Amino acid sequence: MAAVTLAKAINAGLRRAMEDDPKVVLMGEDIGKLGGVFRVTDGLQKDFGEARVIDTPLAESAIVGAAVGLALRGYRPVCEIQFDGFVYPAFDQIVSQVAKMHNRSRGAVRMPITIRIPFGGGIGAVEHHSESPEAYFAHTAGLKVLTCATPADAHVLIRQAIATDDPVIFFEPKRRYWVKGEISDDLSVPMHEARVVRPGTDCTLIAYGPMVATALDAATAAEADGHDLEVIDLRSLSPLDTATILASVERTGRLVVVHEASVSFGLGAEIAARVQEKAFYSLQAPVLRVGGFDTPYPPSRVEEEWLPDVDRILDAVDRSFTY
Amino acid sequence: MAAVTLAKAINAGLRRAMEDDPKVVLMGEDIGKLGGVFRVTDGLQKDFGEARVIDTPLAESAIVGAAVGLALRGYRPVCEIQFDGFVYPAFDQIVSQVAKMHNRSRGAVRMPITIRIPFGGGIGAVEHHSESPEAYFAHTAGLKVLTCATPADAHVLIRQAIATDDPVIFFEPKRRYWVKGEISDDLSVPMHEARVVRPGTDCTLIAYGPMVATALDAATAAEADGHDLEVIDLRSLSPLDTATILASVERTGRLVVVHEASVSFGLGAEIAARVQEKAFYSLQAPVLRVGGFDTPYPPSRVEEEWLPDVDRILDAVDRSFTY
Amino acid sequence: MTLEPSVVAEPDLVQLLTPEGVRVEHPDYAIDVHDEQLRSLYRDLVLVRRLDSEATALQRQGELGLWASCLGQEAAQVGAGRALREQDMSFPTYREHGVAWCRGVDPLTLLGLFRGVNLGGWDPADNNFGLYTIVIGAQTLHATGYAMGVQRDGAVGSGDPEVDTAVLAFFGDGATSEGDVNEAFVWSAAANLPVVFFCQNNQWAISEPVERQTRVPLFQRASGFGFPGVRVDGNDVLACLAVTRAALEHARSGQGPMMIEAFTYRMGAHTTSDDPTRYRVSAELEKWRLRDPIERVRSYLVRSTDTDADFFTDLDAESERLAEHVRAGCRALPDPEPLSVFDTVYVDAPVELMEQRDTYAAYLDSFVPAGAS
Amino acid sequence: MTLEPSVVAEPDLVQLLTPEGVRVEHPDYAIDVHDEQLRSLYRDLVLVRRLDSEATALQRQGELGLWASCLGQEAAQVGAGRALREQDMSFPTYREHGVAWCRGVDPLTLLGLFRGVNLGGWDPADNNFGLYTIVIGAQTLHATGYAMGVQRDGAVGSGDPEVDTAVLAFFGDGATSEGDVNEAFVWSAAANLPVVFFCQNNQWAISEPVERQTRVPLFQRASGFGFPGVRVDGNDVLACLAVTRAALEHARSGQGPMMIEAFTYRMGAHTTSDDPTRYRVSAELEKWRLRDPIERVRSYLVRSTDTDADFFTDLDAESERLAEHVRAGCRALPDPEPLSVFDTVYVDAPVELMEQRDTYAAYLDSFVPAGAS
Ligand SMILES: Cc1ncc(C[n+]2csc(CCOP(=O)(O)OP(=O)(O)O)c2C)c(N)n1
Ligand SMILES: Cc1ncc(C[n+]2csc(CCOP(=O)(O)OP(=O)(O)O)c2C)c(N)n1
Ligand SMILES: [Mg+2]
Ligand SMILES: [Mg+2]
Repeated sequence: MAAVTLAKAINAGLRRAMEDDPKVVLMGEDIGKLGGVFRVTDGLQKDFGEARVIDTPLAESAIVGAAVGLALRGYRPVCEIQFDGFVYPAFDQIVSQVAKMHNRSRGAVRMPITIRIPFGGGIGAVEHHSESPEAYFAHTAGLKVLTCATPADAHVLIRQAIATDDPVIFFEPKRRYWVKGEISDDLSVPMHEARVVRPGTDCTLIAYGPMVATALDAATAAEADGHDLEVIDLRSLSPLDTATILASVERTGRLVVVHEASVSFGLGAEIAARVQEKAFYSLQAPVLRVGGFDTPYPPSRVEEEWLPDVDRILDAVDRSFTY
Repeated sequence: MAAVTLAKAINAGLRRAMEDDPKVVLMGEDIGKLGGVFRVTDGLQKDFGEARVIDTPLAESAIVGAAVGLALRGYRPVCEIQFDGFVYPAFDQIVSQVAKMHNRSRGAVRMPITIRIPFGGGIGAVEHHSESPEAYFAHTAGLKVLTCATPADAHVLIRQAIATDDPVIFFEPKRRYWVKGEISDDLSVPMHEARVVRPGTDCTLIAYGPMVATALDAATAAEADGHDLEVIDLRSLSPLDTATILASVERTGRLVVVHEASVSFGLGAEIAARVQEKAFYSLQAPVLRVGGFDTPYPPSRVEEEWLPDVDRILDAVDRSFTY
Repeated sequence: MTLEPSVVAEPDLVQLLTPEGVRVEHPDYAIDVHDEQLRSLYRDLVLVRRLDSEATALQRQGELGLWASCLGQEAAQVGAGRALREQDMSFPTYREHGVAWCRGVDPLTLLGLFRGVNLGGWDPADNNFGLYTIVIGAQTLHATGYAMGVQRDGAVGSGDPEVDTAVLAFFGDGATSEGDVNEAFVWSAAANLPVVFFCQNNQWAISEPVERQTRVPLFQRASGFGFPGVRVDGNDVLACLAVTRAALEHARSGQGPMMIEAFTYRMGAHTTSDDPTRYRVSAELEKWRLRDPIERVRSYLVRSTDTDADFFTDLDAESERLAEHVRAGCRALPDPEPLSVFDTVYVDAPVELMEQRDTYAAYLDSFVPAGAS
Repeated sequence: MTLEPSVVAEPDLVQLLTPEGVRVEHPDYAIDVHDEQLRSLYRDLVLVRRLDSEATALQRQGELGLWASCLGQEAAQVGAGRALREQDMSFPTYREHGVAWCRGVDPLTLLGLFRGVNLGGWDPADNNFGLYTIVIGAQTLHATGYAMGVQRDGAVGSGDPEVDTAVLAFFGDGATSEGDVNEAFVWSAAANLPVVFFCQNNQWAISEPVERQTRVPLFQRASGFGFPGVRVDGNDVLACLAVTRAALEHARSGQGPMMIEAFTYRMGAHTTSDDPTRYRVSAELEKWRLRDPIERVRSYLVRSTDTDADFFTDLDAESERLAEHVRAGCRALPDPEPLSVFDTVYVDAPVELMEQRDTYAAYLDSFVPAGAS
């Protein structure tokens, strides 16, 4: 297949899911004629009609709440939240309904709902358009949380997310929407498996979503210093693929976790907690974290400084080597 | 002073804050004549009038959103969210407005808002009445997050929370509302200081809110096994008093963190991450966590099994000693 | 153009049976009920009240952790419940025991969550009766989404009474203030969905009188969103039946949403945890006692139909049997196993969660005294 | 009683100046404007359009990251803005540049967030003009709370024009679907707050026409909550001024909230990131071009007043100066320092955050070439 952008890879995944299952419906703000502000749903309303690609009222709680009702009627809704910062009005429906309904019914009803959220910064946007709220959802039992870093994964994971009978929060790395790569129909990689995207021996870097490319760049740069870094793309944030993480750290003895979200109480905290518990005797240095600062996302003219970059990752790697 | 219940200690703190500052107003559902479902605001509407103790419409987003407006007009609102599980409809106003407004204005406006939330389980309640959502707020830059475990702290901390010019999410351990203790007017303990509530030498237990009493019970029980446990009550969840934590772990070499919230991505994760980084060479065992399971809060008839208790804490302590 | 809100101080209620038990007619909502149907409605009212009071008693005895009584609201719930067709879907709050009854839900099914042995635990599809929803207003959006599904399934406006389907969403007066409920109004109106919003205005949201939520009658809310609203005497089972039937037919036939405000009164405490003496006066209660939903039907049956004494005696006996069923069944509801908390978190449970379960199982096993296994 | 929503297909707009520039009277909203005042309004309209188009140009040149143009909505904003008294408070969305102008806010103040050098950064108290709010609808609740404060301060219904204060909340047609906006309606009505809800129905919420949000005219929404709603020609600055004045006075005098729907049109893209050709036809644009808010005032001034050519020439010159001020000022807005992100997170910053700052400062310093400090 020809290389496509990450946005297009998701678009193709959505299309395929709609072709395969007539119960799949898309709903969100401006996803119809406009094709979404990032064009991820481009052309889908034209081809599948307004009943299946639904331009909703401007009400996020309603988008998710209506998805719950559609699921109860046997549908498989895929919601688009326009930007990360606009998922909060739907937080109640997600946390108290989507995440808990299956359990409330003791398994009688299923919530095959996918909630797509373009997330992260780095695109020069105004406030609320660059948030990384994934930890809120990872901490919420009953949800599964996925991310993607490449067109190939984006395509497969969105299809797996829609196909699974559990609710999935699907985070799309908005600043990587235009990155190109091949996609394939092979859905055999388990949805919750992390991937070693670069094998290495000296130190492990864990990243996900937009930071995977940055981590890979850091690994390349580290070669110059004679460091062979292993890079893991988590893909699944909840559940975490602890086995893959531990296997790596047991080999390298060092771990740096990278994400855009504020470092405190973020994904890095959970990973550090697990690794120091499960690989206590393998760690030659503490797990170190590189993340956004514990501040609101900054004005865009200073976002490049705020976001983790190659230098800050390497700085952490260097600190790890001092142990 | 005579011993009062924790609920009464907060009530007295609210009363004092209202006497001291005419701009303090209370708002929430059923806080007027009823005095709140836990009677924490008992008698305050009678004494301060309906303009200052406001029975609001049944709309949590509005309660918090209106508090923002009141703050902009120079008021110092104290919101009551009736139960932990009902804060989610207000999540957007809290995360995108309360937490960010001061920064958005580059310091021009202040958000001296206190949001009181009775939290945690153990009272035999129905769904949504036993949640522990503190990690969501601790992960949110711009907020401060406090808890209390004794009437003395409850009284002082609520007054400090109201007095500070930053927004505070104030978690009240609902199953300890009826615990009695003395209160005092001494506000000199810094708001964000953790407290060593039981000194010990062999292993540190960290808890907060409802789990402090359980941790103390565990420490007492451990004496029988010849273990001398130190117990720390965090009090402040954000910011964390890392200094107090580290000082303890550097002495004991072992740490178990206890909370009711689901263990993954909870407070314990952040504490483990910090401690393993900052006290890497002091740890004789990994930081262990005892928390709610990664499931929704269970039906009340099985909540005692789900919640951390003395046995589960001691089990973790024992595991710590195997290292 | 300025639209002044048409504030009607005491707007007419649709009423078909007065508190004194006199049948009256209403121009918009005619109803033709045979005596047999009336007796059947009466039976439902009586049995619902009985199961409700039994549950309250069970709470006092410690068998339930909590109970939210529907005392006083039986007519609203039975009227609405009986208006539903089999294929119609309903979304309750936590107080619609009367609707559950009409849908054929065994009262014991409802007790689980109040006893604390589960969180609901029934299948909404079994009786087209949704799970009890405790977060105020959330279910109105589920009703909206469900109605979208109905619409997409072509089950609206086909003219086939077996096919056309409406959705009935219940909520309280307090709930009308929540964003979710208003978003449900927005969406249902804009998308012309087959949903009927049934608001039981029982005058109180815990301790707050309805004036805290609105300064105009609640049924007027609908007009602002562009669909009809109607206020019905919520203590008149005939009027509730007639109005809900009409509204559901309005929805099924493709005319979009409608709102019903059933004007009634919460005769009991908000729940068994509540103490209403702190916030309301007994005079109000006395006034509403005169409008009792059951008494008026009984008066009518006795005075205006040939219902014989046997009917009432038989019903008393049936009522006793139901009470016994509720009592015995409640006590027999088994406590959940500690490990069951892991069972239904996911359809496809993560490995890590199963490991957490196994670790906990091993921990629990460690308490089994040696030789006891 | 059933309340059928009174659907008015094309409800009258309050209009005082026709698109052709003819003064007309309206029974409810009389206005007495001198020519001088009209010129002053005209001046505002022209300057607002100029600063707006300058900002759009600056975005194209890469000086701003984004701009949300108010093109076509100048009359709604200037009419509303000029109706405010000094003590009145206003809460904008992200598009109320015309209101900001009338409040005396330097346009450069608005540019910071669009340039990305800050997130707003002004003090709402400086001009009684709130911070731009990007989360749709959130500010309507802030207005509600502010109005509660006004009410508690005794600044309503005192009869003293220096004291009585109203709050003006802006939002769009799309925003009417958000829970927050409806909760603001609920609360303001129930508590009789001095707030005016000013909805600029510019027909579009990004790519969604207003029909996605409602099937009845938006001004009708208010009646469902029990307060008056009025639709005004949003391209008629006189009508907007008169109606907003009346509504603010209604609020100040203690009669509670009012809703204004300013019927207007978004002549530009949603923002500079948007491509409206994907979803709307140019015919619509042409139709609205004939209703231009500025042209009609110019026609009236030229035809019906003794406004001389100098006025227009002077205004052109002033407009040029403003443009230059905006251009030069924008380019001069300094980028924030990397460390400034820590400055205003808290009033009383936690030790740990300051440590994070210090660590980062040290890290930054490590890049300074040796000897360069
Ligand atoms: C979102 C939310 N907020 C608060 C509560 C607590 N609460 C439970 S019932 C209730 C009052 C509900 O009043 P109403 O809607 O009139 O229904 P009623 O109980 O009178 O039937 C409140 C505030 C809740 N369950 N959910
Ligand atoms: C809560 C929220 N959801 C989504 C968005 C993205 N968004 C920005 S503007 C907009 C449309 C707003 O339409 P309207 O209220 O009519 O205002 P207008 O832009 O037309 O002035 C949307 C959906 C947002 N800013 N906030
Ligand atoms: Mg009620
Ligand atoms: Mg608009």
